[in-house]
Amino acid sequence: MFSNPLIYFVVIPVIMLLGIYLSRNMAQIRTVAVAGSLALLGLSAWLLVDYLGLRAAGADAPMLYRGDWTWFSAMNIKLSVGVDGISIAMLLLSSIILLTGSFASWKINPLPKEFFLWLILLSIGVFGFFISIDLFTMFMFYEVALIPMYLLIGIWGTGRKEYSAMKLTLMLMGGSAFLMLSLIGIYYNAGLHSWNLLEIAQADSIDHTWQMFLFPMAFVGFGVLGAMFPFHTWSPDGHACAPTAVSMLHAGVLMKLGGYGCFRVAIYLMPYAANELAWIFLILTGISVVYGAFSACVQTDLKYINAYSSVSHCGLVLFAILMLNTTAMTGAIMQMLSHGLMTALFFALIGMIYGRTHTRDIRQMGGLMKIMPYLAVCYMIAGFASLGLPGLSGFVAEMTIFVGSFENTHTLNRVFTIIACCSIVITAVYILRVVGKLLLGPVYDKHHEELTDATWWERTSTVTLIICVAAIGCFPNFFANLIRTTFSPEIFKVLGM
Amino acid sequence: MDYSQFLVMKQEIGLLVVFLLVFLYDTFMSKRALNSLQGVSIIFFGLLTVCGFCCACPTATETAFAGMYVTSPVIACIKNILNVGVLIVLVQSINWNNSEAQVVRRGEFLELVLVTLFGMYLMISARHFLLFIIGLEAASLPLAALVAFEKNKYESHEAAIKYILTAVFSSAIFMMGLSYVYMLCGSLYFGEIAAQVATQQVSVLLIVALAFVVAGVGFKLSLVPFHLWTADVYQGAPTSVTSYLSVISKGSAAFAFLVILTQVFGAVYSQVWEWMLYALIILTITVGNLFALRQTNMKRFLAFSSISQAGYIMLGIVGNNAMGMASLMFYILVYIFSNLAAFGVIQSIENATGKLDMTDYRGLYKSNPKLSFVMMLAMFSLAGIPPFAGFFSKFFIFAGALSGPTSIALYVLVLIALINTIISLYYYLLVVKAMFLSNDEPVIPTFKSACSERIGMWVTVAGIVCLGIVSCFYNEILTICQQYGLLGGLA
Amino acid sequence: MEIMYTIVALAIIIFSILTVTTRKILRSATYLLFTLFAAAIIYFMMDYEFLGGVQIAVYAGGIVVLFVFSILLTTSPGSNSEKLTNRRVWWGILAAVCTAGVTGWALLSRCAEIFATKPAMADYTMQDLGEDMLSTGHGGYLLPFEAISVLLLACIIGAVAVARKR
Amino acid sequence: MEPIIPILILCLPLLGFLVLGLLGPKMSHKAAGWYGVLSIGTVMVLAYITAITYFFSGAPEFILDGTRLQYVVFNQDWLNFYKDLTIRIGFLLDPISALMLVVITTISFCVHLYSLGYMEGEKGFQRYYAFLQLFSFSMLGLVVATNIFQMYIFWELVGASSYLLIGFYYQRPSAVSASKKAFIVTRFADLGFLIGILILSYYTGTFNFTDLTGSVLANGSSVNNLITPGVVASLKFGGASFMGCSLLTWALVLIFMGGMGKSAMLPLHIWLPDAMEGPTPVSALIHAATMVVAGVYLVARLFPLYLMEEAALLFITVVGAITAFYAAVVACTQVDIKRVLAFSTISQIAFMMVSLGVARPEIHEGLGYMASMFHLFTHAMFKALLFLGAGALIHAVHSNDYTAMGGLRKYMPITHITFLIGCLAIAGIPPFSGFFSKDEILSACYENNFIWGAWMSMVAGLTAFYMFRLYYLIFWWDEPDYGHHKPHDAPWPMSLPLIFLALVSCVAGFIPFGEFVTWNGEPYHIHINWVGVAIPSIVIAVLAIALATFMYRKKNPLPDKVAKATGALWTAAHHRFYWDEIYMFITHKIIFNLICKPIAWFDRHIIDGTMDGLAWCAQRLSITIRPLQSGNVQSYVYVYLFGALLLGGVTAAVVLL
Amino acid sequence: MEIKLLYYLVPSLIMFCCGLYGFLTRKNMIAMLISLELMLNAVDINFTVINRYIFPDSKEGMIFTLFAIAIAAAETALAIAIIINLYRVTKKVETDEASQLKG
Repeated sequence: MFSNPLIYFVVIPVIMLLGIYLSRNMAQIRTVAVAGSLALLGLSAWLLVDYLGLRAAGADAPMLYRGDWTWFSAMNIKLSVGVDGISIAMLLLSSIILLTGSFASWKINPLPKEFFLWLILLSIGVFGFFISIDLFTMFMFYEVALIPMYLLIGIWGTGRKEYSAMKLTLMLMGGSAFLMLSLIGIYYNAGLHSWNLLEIAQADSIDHTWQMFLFPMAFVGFGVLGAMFPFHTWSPDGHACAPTAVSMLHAGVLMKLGGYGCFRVAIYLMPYAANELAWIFLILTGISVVYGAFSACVQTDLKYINAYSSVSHCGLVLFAILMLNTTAMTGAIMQMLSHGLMTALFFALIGMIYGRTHTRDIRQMGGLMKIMPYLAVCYMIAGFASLGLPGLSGFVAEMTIFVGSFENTHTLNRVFTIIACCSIVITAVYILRVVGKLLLGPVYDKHHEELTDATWWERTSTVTLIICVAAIGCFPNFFANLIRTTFSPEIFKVLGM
Repeated sequence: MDYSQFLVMKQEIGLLVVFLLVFLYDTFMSKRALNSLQGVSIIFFGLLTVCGFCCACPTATETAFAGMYVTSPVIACIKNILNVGVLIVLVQSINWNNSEAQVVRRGEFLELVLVTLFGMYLMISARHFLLFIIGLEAASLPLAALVAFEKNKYESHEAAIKYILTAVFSSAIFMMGLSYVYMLCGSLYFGEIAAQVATQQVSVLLIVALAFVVAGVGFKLSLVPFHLWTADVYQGAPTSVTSYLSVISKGSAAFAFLVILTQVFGAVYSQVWEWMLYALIILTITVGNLFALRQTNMKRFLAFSSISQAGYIMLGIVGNNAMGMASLMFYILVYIFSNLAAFGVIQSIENATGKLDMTDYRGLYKSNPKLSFVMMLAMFSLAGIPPFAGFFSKFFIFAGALSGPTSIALYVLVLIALINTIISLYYYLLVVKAMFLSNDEPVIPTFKSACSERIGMWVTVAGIVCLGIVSCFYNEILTICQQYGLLGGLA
Repeated sequence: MEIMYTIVALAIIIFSILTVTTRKILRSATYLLFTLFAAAIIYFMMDYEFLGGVQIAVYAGGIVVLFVFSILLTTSPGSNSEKLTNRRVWWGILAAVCTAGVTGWALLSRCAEIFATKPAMADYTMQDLGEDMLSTGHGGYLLPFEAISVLLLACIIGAVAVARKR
Repeated sequence: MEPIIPILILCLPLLGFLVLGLLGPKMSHKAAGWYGVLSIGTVMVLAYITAITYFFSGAPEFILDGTRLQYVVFNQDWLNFYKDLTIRIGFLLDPISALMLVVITTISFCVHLYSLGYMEGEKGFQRYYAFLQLFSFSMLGLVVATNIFQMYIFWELVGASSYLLIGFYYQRPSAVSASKKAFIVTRFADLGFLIGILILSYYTGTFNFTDLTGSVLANGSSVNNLITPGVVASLKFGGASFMGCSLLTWALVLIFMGGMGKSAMLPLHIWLPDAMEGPTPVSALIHAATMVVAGVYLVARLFPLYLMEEAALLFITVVGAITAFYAAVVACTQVDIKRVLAFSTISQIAFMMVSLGVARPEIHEGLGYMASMFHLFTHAMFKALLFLGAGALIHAVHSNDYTAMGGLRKYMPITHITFLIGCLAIAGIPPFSGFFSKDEILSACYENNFIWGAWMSMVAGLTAFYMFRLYYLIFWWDEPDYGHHKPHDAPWPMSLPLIFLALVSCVAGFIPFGEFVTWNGEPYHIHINWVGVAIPSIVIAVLAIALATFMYRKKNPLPDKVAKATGALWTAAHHRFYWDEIYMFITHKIIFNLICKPIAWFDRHIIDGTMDGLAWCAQRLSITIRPLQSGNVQSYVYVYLFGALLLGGVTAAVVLL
Repeated sequence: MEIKLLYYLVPSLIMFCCGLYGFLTRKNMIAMLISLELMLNAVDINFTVINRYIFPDSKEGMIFTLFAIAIAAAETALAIAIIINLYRVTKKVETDEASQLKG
C-alpha cells in the first residue's frame, strides 16, 4: 500500500496533523505546516514529472499509479487511487495553494493550532478526493473537505461569520445529499457491483432512463460546490466571512472539486444523459457566468466582488464541461487551475489589505498603490489575470473554453457561448472599477498612509502564486497537453466524439 | 421435556446469571463491599460481553422450544452490539450512581438495566408473540421505574408517569392488533403466522392489525406519530437512563421491528407495510428534525435527534434484505457510540455543574476543550460527517434502502431522508456553534470529569473514529447477515 | 345459554360505560370489578374454567384491591372529580367511535370467521394446562413461563426502588 | 533568414520590461532611462536590418518573380485547441509587417529618447520606461503575428499597456478614469473581434494568416496569390447565414469591430480623446502613431478576406467616412491642443480605413490598400512629430490649453518650425509627406465612387483648417503673460526626435511606396493624378489654410463671432456631439442601474431570500407543530391513536379499494 | 339463536373503546389506569373467544390471556407505585398537572 506514491497525499497531511497536534508554539506549527506543504508540493511536482515520463514511455492506461485496496469487501468498496493529467494538475494546484495558504496565515490568531489542524483536515479531503477513483472514497473525501469549513469560518472568520458558515455548510451539504443519492443510484443501476469509476464508465451499463434521473442530481450535487446559479449564494457570504487562507483554499481548490466532480462523475459515467440534459445546465451555467459578473459590478466589499467573480469564473468551468468536447473540457480544467491560482492570490491580497486597513469596503480605501505598492501591483496582476490578459493564466483558459464551446454547433450552445464571451467585458469593468477605486487615485484615508507594505511571508505567498499564474499563461501548451492527453477516447465514445 | 434446550440460550442465561450475581451481591454483601458493587457488576457484565463475542456465539441458526426462541450469528451479533452499549452506559453511570442521592439505589439501577436488557434479548430472539410481549414488557416496565429514579426531581416522576401510561396503552393497542392476527392465523408462532399470511388474501383486518402492531413496536422505537412521549421522558429521566433509553432500547426495538415486519409479515411487504414504512419514515425524520430545531435543553434536543435517527434506522428495513439488515445493525452500532459520546459529555457536565441548557454550553471550548471536542465528534458522527463512523452508517443505510428492486418511490424516499440530513446538520452544528464559535465567557467552569466518565468518552470516541474507517466491523456484520440471515428469508 | 350471554354482554357494556363515565373514582373501580366479573363469566362460558378463576383471583382480588387502596391513598373519599368539559368528552367519543369504526370495518371483512359458531372442544384439564406450561415442544410454554417470572421480579424490584422513601 | 534577429526584436523589449519592472525601483532614473533607450535603439537597428533584408536582399524567400512573399521566420506552437487550430507565436515577414516594424521601432525610439527629457524627475520614471518597453514588445508582437490569435493576444497586451500608460499619473482621478474607459471600450470592441475569430476559425479550421488570406509561404509548394477554391468554399461557410448576412460577413464585420475599438472609429472612439491624460510622449507613441493604427493594420492583414465580402468593405468605408468627418468637425472646436491632435488622429485613421474600404483590385489594382499603408506610414511620422511638439509646448507652459499659449514662435523656434512642418504635412501641402499619401487616398476614393472622393476632399480641407487654427493659436495669436519663466525650447533629447521626425516628414513622400507595399506583393507604380485629384486638393488645402490665417493669425473677435453664429452646432461640436454623455447614460443609467443593481438585488433578495426562506419555513413549521408536544399525556395518546388508525385505515383504503 | 363469535367480539370491542374513551378523557391517573384495565381485558376476551370459536384445538389464545393477566397485574402495580410516588411530590394525581415537560 505504501509503495504507491499517491497514498502519501493523504499520509503526509495525516502526519502533519500529528505534528501540529504535538507542536508547542507558533514556530513549530509554522514549521510543520510549511514543511508538510512543501513536501506535498514536491510530491506533486515529482508526480507530474514522473507521470509525463511514464506517458512518454507509452503507458496508455486511462489512469496511472493505480492502486486498489479493498476496504468494505462486502460492498466491494475499495480505496482505489489513480491519477491522470487532470488529477495531477489539481493536486499541483492544491499543494501550491496549501503552501501559500500556510504562509498567508502566518500570524493567525486566536487558536493557531486548531486553525491549522482544521485546515489540514480540509486538505486531506481535497487531496483524497483528487486521487480517488472509487465513488465511495471520493464522496467520503469530498465531505471531509466540506465540514472543516464550518469551524474555520465560524471561529476565525469576520463579519456575519456564524450565519455565513452555517449557510455555506448547509448548502454544500445539501448538494452532497443529492450527490449521495446519485452515487448510490449509479452503483446499483450500473449493476457491476463496483464503485470504481473506470469500470463503470467502461461498461456504460446504466440504463438511459435512470441516467436521466441520476445525472441531474449528480450535476447539481457537484454544481452547488461549483457555485452554479441558483445555488451559488453560499459563495459570496462564505468567502466574505472566511479567514484568508480558508477563502484561498475554498475558492482556489474546493470549488474546483465541484467542476472536477461534474466532469468525473456526472458526465463521465452518464454520457447519454449528459448529452440529453446538457442544455438545462448550459442555461444555468451560462446565466452564472454573466450573472456573477454583473453582480460583481455593484459590490463594494472586496471579498464579495471576488466571490461573485468566482461565481462567474466557475460558472465558465461548468459551462465548458457541458460543451462535451475535448477542447472545451481542456479549457475547463485550465480554467480551474487558473481560477484556483488567481482567486487564491486575490483572497490572499484582500486578506493582507484587510489586515492593514481593517476594512474591505472599496469606498473607504483608495490610492493604495502609493502606500503599499507591492501589494497593489500584485493585486493588479491578479486583476489582469482575472480579466484575461494574455500572458497570465486567465486568458488561455478562457480562450480554450470559447474556442471549444464554439466547436459545439447547436444553436443554443452557440448563443450561450457568445453570451459567455460577454463576460470578458463585464469582468474588465468590475476589475478595473476595483483597481481604480482601491489602488489608484488619491489616498482616501490619511490614516492609511502609515501602513506598511508586505512582509516576507506575504511576499513568498504572493510571488509563488504569481509565478504559477504567469507560468500557465506563458506556457499553456504544456498544461493543455497534460490535460488533453487524459481524455482517453472512451470518455467520448458514447458522445460520438 | 427437553430442558437442555435452555442451553441454546447461552446469552440469556449468562445475562440472568450476571443479574442474579449482582442481585445477590447487592442484597447480601456488607455496606463496605457494596462500594465496589458497580466495579464488580461491570466486570461481570464485561465478562459476559466478551463471552458473547467468543464462546457464547452460535455458529449457525439454532432454535429452541419448538421455534419459540431462535438464535443465530446475526442475533448474537445484535445482542453483542447491545452488550457493548450497555457496558458503556454502565461505565458512564458510575459517577452518577455514586452521587449521594443515588447511592442507595445503585443496586437497583444495575439490576433493572440488566433485566431490561434481558427483555430486549427476548424481543430480539422471540419467534412467538407471547414471548415477544413478555420481552417487550420486560424491556419497558422496569425502564419506567428507572425513569423515576431521580427522586428529588419532579421531572423524573412526570416522565415516568408519561412513559408508563403510554407504554401500557401502546401495549394494549399492540395486543389488540395481535388478537386479530391470532384470529386470522390461529397461531402466535412467527413462522406459522408468516405461512398463513402468505397464503391468505390481504384483508382489511390484517392491515389494521398490522397497523396496531406497528404502532406498538413503533412506540418503543419512537416513530412519529407514536413518539410524543420520547422528548418528555428523555428530558425528565436521569441522564444515564436517557442514554440507555435512547440507544439500547431503541436499538433492540429497531431490530425487533425488523424481525416482525420481515419474518412475520414479509409476504405482504410490497402490498402493505412498505408504504406504511415510507409514511412513517418520512414523518419520523421530518417531524423529529423540525422539533429538534428549536430545542435548547440538551437532553430534549437529543431526544428529538434520536427520533429522527430512528427514521434513518427504519430505512434499513425498507430494503427488506440482508444488506438492509446489516446496514441497520451497523447503524445501531454506530448510533450507540455516537449518542453515548454525546450523553457522556452531557452527563459529565450535569454531574459537575448541573447545567443542561445549550446556552450554558457557550464557550465550552475555552474552559473544557476536551469535552467539547468529544461533543463535537459526537455531533459530527450523528450528522453523518466523514471520516467519523456516522457517515459510513448513513451511507450504508441509504445504500441498504436502495439495495432492493429499484423504484422511483424508493429514491424519492431516500432523497427526502437525505434532505432532512441537512436540517439535522443544522441543529447538530448549533451545538458545535455554541461550544466553539461563541465569543462569550464560558458559563461552565473548567472541571475535571470523573475517571469513569473519561473512560466512557474515550471508548466512545474510539468507536466514532474507528468504526467507520476500520472496515472490518461492517464487513463482518454484512457477511454474517448474508450468510445466516434470520430464521428463514433474508439471507 | 342465550340468556346468560345476553346478561353478560349487557353487563360488560353497561359497566364498561359506567366505569369510564362515573365521576366518583371509587365507583369507577367498583364498576370495573363488575366488568371483570362479567369477563370471568365469559371465560367460564368458553369452558376455560381455570382462566376464569385466575381472572377473578388476580384481577378482582388483586388489581382492583390495589386500585381501591391507591384511590383511598390519593383522593379524599366521596369527592367527585370535576365535570369534564364538552370538548374533552366529544373528542373522547370521536376517538372511541373512530377506533370502533375502523376495527369494526376490519372485522366485518372476515365474515367467515366472525360468524363461526362455537365448535365442540376436547376436555382441557388442569393437568393438561400444567403440562403445557412446562413443556418445551410445540404448544409448550416453559420459556414464557420462566421469562414472565423474571419480568415479575423486575417489576417488584422496580416498584420497590420507586416506592422507597429516599 | 536566421530567426535570431526577429527573436531579439521581440525579446529585447520584453526583457527590458522585466528588468525595468522588477529591478527598476533599485535603478537610478538615468540608468533606467538609458537602458530603455539603448534597448529600443538596438531593436530599432535590428528592425531596420530585418526590413532592409526583406525589401532589398532580393532573396527568393522574400521575393519571387517580382512578387513579395509572406515569410514565416519562425512559428512556435503556443496553445493547441484541436486539429490544426493552434495558437502559435511566430514572426511573419511581409511588406506590411516590415513596414510596421520600421514605423514602430522608429517612433518608439524617438519617444524613448524624448521622454528622457520630458519625464525627467517624474516619480515612477522607471515604471514609465518599463511600460514603454512592454508596449513596444506588444506592438511588435502584434504586427509580426503569423495568426489571427497571436494578433489577438498582442492586441490585448497592447490594450493593457495602453491602460497602464494612460493611467501613469495614477493619483489623478481623471487619468484613472480615462485609462479605465480606454480599456473597457477597447475590450468591448475586442469582444467582437473574439467572436469574429471564433466564427472565422471554426469554419476555416485555421488561425493562420497565410492560410486565411491565401498567400503562400516562401518555402511552400505553390506560388499563388489567389485564394484557393477550397478555402473559398470553406470561407463562404457553405452558405450559412445569420440574420440575412453570410457568416463570413458577420465574422469580418465583428473582426472589424475590434479594429474600430482600437482605431477609435465612431462610435467606439470616445476613449481616445480621454487617453490624452497620459504623458504626451505616450500619446505620440500609442495614441497617434502605432496602437491606434492597429485596426487599419488588422483590416489590411485580412484584406483578401474582406475583398470576398463587398458588404464588409462597404461597412468599413461608411464607418470611416463618417468618423473622418465627425472627428474633423470636432477638432475645429477643441481647446485642449492634445484633444485637437487626438481628433485629428481619429480623422486621419478614418482616412486610412476609407482607403481600405474603397480599395478594389479590379478598379485600381489595390491603390487604396497601398495608399492606406502609405498614409499610415507618413501619418505615424508627422503625427508623432505633432504630438512630440505639443509635448514640448506643454512642457514649456505647463498647460494643455491653447488659451495658455500664443506667440510662442519667438520663444521656441525649433518647436515652431517642426510643428509647422507637421501641420503642412497633415494639411497635404506638397512636398511634405502627407500630400503624397493623402493624394493617393483621394485618388482611390474618386476611382471607387465620386461621392467618397468629394466627401474625403472636404474632410481634407477641414483638416488643413483645424491644424492651422491650432498652429496659429499656439504660435501667433496673442501672447499671454508667461511671468518670469519665459517658455524656451526643450533640451536636446526632446528636440532631436522633433528634428528627426520633421526631416522624415519632409522626405517620406518621395519614397516609392508602391514598390514595397501592396496588397498582393506585386509592385504598384505610383503616379500622381495632378489634374483630377492633386491640384484640387492642394487648392482646397490652401484655401482652408488661408481661412485659418484670416481668422486666427492675430487676436480678433472673429472666432467668437463664428462660434456665436453657428450656435448649437458649435456647442455640439465642442461637446463632441455628446457621445460621452450618451455613453454615460447607457453605462450608468442603463447597464449599471437597470441591469447590475437589479441583478445584485435579485441575488440578495430573491435567490438568497429563497434559501433563507427555506430555513425560515422550517423554523416556522417547527413552531407551528409545537402544540403537538403539549406536555399532556392524553394528547399524546390521541395523536398515537389517530396515527395508528390512519395508518391502518388509509393503507387499507389504498390497498383494497 | 346461535351465539356467534361476533356477539362476543362486539362487547369486547365496546369495552375496549370505553377504556379508550376513559383513558383519553379522565383526568385522574388512577382512573386512566382503570380504563387501561378495561382495554387489556377486552383484548383478553378477544383472545379467549377467538381461541374457543375458531381454533378450539390449540390453547394459545387462552394461555396468552393467562400471561396477559399477569403482565397487566405487573403493569398496574408498577404504574400505581409511580403514581403514588408522584402524589408524594405534588399531592396531585391529575394528568393536566403533570404536563410541565413539553415543547
